[in-house]
Amino acid sequence: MAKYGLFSMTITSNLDRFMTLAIWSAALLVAAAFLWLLGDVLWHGAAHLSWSFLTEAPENAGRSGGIGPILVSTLMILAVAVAAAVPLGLATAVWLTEFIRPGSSFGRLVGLSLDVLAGVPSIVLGLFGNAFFCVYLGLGFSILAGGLTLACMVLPIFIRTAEAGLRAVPADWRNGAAALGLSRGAALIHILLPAAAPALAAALMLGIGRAMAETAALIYTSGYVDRMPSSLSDSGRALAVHIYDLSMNVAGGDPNAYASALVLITLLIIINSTALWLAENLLQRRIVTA
Amino acid sequence: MIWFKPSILSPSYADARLGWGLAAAAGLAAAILLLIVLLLLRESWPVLQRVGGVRFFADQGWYPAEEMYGLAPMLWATLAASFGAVLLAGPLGVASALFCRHYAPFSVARLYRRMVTLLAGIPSVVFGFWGLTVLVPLLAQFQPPGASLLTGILILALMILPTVALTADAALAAVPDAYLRGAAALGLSRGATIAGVVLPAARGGIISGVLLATARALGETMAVLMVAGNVVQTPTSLFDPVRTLTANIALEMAYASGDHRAALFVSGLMLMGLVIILAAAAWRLSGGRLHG
Amino acid sequence: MKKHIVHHLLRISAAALMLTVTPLSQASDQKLVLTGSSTIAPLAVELGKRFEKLNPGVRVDVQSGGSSRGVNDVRSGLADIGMVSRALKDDEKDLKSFTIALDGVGIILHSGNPVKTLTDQQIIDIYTGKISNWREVGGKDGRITVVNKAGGRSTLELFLHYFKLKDSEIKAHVVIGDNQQGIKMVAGNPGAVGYVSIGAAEFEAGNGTPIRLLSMAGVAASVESVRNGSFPLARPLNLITKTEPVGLAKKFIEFSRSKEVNDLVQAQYFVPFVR
Amino acid sequence: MTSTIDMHCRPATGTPADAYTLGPLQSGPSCCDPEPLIRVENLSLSYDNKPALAGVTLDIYRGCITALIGPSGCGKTSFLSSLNRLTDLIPGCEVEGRILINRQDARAPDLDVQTLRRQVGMIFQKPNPFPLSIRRNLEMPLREHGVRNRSELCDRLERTLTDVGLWDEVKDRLDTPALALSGGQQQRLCLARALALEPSVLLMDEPCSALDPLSSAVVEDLIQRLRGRYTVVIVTHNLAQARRIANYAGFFWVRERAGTLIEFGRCQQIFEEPAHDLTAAYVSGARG
Repeated sequence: MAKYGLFSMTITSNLDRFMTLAIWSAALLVAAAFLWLLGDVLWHGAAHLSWSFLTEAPENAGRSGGIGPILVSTLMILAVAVAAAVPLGLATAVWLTEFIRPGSSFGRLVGLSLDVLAGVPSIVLGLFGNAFFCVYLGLGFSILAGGLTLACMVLPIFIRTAEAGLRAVPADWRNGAAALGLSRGAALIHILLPAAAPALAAALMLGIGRAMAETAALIYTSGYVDRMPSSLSDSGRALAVHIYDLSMNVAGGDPNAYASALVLITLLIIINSTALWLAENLLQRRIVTA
Repeated sequence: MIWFKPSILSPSYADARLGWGLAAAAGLAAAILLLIVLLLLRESWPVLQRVGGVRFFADQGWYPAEEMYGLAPMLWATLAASFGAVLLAGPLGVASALFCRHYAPFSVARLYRRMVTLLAGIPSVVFGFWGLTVLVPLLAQFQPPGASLLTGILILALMILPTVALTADAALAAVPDAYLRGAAALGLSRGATIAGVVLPAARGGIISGVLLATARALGETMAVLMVAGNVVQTPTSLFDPVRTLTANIALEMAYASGDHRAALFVSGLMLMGLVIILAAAAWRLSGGRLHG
Repeated sequence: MKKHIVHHLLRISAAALMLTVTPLSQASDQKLVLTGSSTIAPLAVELGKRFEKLNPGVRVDVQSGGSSRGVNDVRSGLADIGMVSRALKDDEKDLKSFTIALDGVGIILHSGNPVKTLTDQQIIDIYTGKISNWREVGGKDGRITVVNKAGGRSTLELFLHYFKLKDSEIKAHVVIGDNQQGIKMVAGNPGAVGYVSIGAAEFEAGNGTPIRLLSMAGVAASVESVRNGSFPLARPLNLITKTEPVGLAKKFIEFSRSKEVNDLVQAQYFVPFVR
Repeated sequence: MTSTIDMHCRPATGTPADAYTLGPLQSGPSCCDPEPLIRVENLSLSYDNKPALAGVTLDIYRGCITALIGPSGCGKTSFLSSLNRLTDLIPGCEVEGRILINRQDARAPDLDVQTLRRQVGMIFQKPNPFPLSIRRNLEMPLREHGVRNRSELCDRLERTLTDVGLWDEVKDRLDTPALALSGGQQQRLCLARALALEPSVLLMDEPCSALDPLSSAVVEDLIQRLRGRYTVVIVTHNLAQARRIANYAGFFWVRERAGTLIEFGRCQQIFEEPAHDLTAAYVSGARG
């Protein structure tokens, strides 16, 4: 008996040792690839980074000067995308979680089409955005058209993540609210949405992250103009488009492409951390999930 | 004695109105897809009507200027690149998630998770840029031309890895602690617990994460365009340069007109077909959705 | 009918959206839209900036794409001026074209490659796959990686035209979209051969990128030989309009062809147009 | 007069509620209106076409405490939820039969369920205070039901918290999260939250079963004190508790895969002279 036990323990620990080794090496491999990539960008980009790089306009096709107007355009495009995607996305997510019976055919249809939309290649979205927003709606190459195209891209990600967040809110609170005779609207505003807020913030960040990194969908919608935009109807070059143009189309554009990539990554870190901080601090003050 | 007064102003009616409003929003969100498909169909209709759908599969090669519209090699390249990437990123991503949840010390796991989140946010252009200047020359030393299906797969794998890792991480987090305690109480080792309890319990979430990642790989454009070589041919080895459907659109759309342009919209339709098949597969497999 | 109402509603809401976001002050501004060749676009952006400075209240919007897009957009009226990095084709002769600069297309090799020159026939054989090892043209033993441009590019058309090849005859190993991708590809692969814009290649070679321009038909590939017209593979960079340009467009085209922008043209490594 | 005050057999404030409490087993209608406030006739309920409750008919008397006992899964909670139409929220749940509350059809399609639920409060097995502050837990539902007056809100807050014996414990930390309270405090807060809306009926679904014995005793005392002022329907697995507090008792059991009411009557009768063998076996601890 004891012998048998000992025997089986050895087997387990061998399997265990192998799994531990495999998982640690996989994790290290991923970390190494990541550090290599980030190190490369950091090494080449950091030298060109300065305050004036962030504020000045690009000169000489982007080889010199900075990325001031491009940053502004990028943020404006993001703002349009968020402003369009969040209300629509939130409404859809709420409807999918709180208002339809599971298995309702319209709900399934909406869900399926969102899943397909989430998989639509960004280049196809770019074609769509160009044909629909720029040409058909007559918005032309503009920040508005680019932002709306990105909104289409962000929407399914946002909806599905928000949906998961809302579903994770305990049913006890829904029943409690209903038993007090609260309307669904009131329950949503006072309890469900605040309780799901961290998940919603995470959903938003996921969306923004994807939107910010997007090139293919923007080349044909928000365009190529690197001037400081004065309104949403101006064409504005997004940071990712700028990086693409510098590295693929401008001789001697690499140093600034690296620096721009570094700025883009840094921005993403900042947005990510802010979202985490928001979720963890501000919202927790109103909502405590014990 | 009036107890429950039905009234237009009562909250139930407000709720009904809210419900309709939300349903309208959901309908609008769903309509976007319809709009996209209709638009693709409209733009590709002329060439579909003139040369028919079959030739896009049957033609030998893609020479739009010479009226040859064979998309099949690019379809195979797209599939090969995506599934290669998934094959690589799937196990690595799940391993990373397991590392975070069950192997790494808390502080390391936190850091690691932040790193993966960051990796998820790195623009595809940067991946492509890095691949073009670092990975392709490296491979070219051993197996010219360097730009190949393999580099495409590597870059795609790196790009979709965070998607797999983050969704798998969420799926692992959703495995009830009680299962773990139960397994521990039975004296199972960590490896056995993971293989026997944790992974089966998180299977649904992991599968949907992998499918989501597959969709991203199928749709990725810029990074693949920069590293995969863009030669229109059916890949026969990992070192063959290939062109994917997405890269085809991005490379030529700006230079195309007439039937050539319409044929590129057919590429778009074909991609949509792939995505719809994938979504339907996900629907079947996970009994519901592509996203957790 | 119903469809029309929906269309109208969509358009009205779009218009309303535009109104709310467009400051009134812009109503009086003059705007010039340029679209087309990605080769010319960076130059056009710089030209536009200087033009804006000289003419307050004027805005020049440049959208990159390709030469064919320039032609299409000018025809459809989407753009005031098109950018086309080649001579107009026979079926495009209805358009007016104005050369603002010249560019040469040169064959580039990795700088570690000992091959000094290639004859036209050798280049044709390499590009059609008849020669696949550098040994056959006097180099070291090693596979040749043929870098070709993607369909529709003016550079590709010029290259095919000069060597009298068809795109389907070329057996490429790598297909690239833009100049810099070609330069990076050749710089990263000692066995590669490609063709790119001479100005860009000269700049990159001068800045330490390991590439080398080959002379063609005995003429050294350089900005200088393009300037004096001796280099065989050269192309004009054109601005095109639908009809004889008037007003702002005319002013901009004249400005772009004037001597005062020579420094901008040279800064993009093109050869300034000499009248 | 159509005010809901009429529903109570005694004014809400004034004489201490304990005065009307009868001793254990002495259940009698002396404090209660003999007229049933709730009449349930032939109520059946199914989930996805699987019956859960079949043919329940019973009357619930005004101002009394009615206990529903029986083993798990015999439809007691489903029965409770159908009274305030919380069953509407459960997908695939079908209810048949008649429920009259105060002579009005509670299942009428045009009924405003929110007003119904305000009149018929509910306490759940697991305390479910909202993830808000203690104050907002009480005020938010009131505001949603149209009570906006600042002083009135404060007044009700203090009154109901005092009613449930929580005022002294929390008056200094009304703006701290309700979820930081202990389980027993949370349940009393939920009770206060329901009472603040001044309902006529209180449905309680095993309100003590998730609490430790001490908290459980406190909540039980509170329920005792509600007698007379409110009509209480309580589901409990604790037979001793049912015996201690209830005026009437109903015994549920599963028959042919659906829960059904086996016997209903005065508490004393159910526990001491049950008419049915199953009831006798259950209350004596032999079955269930």
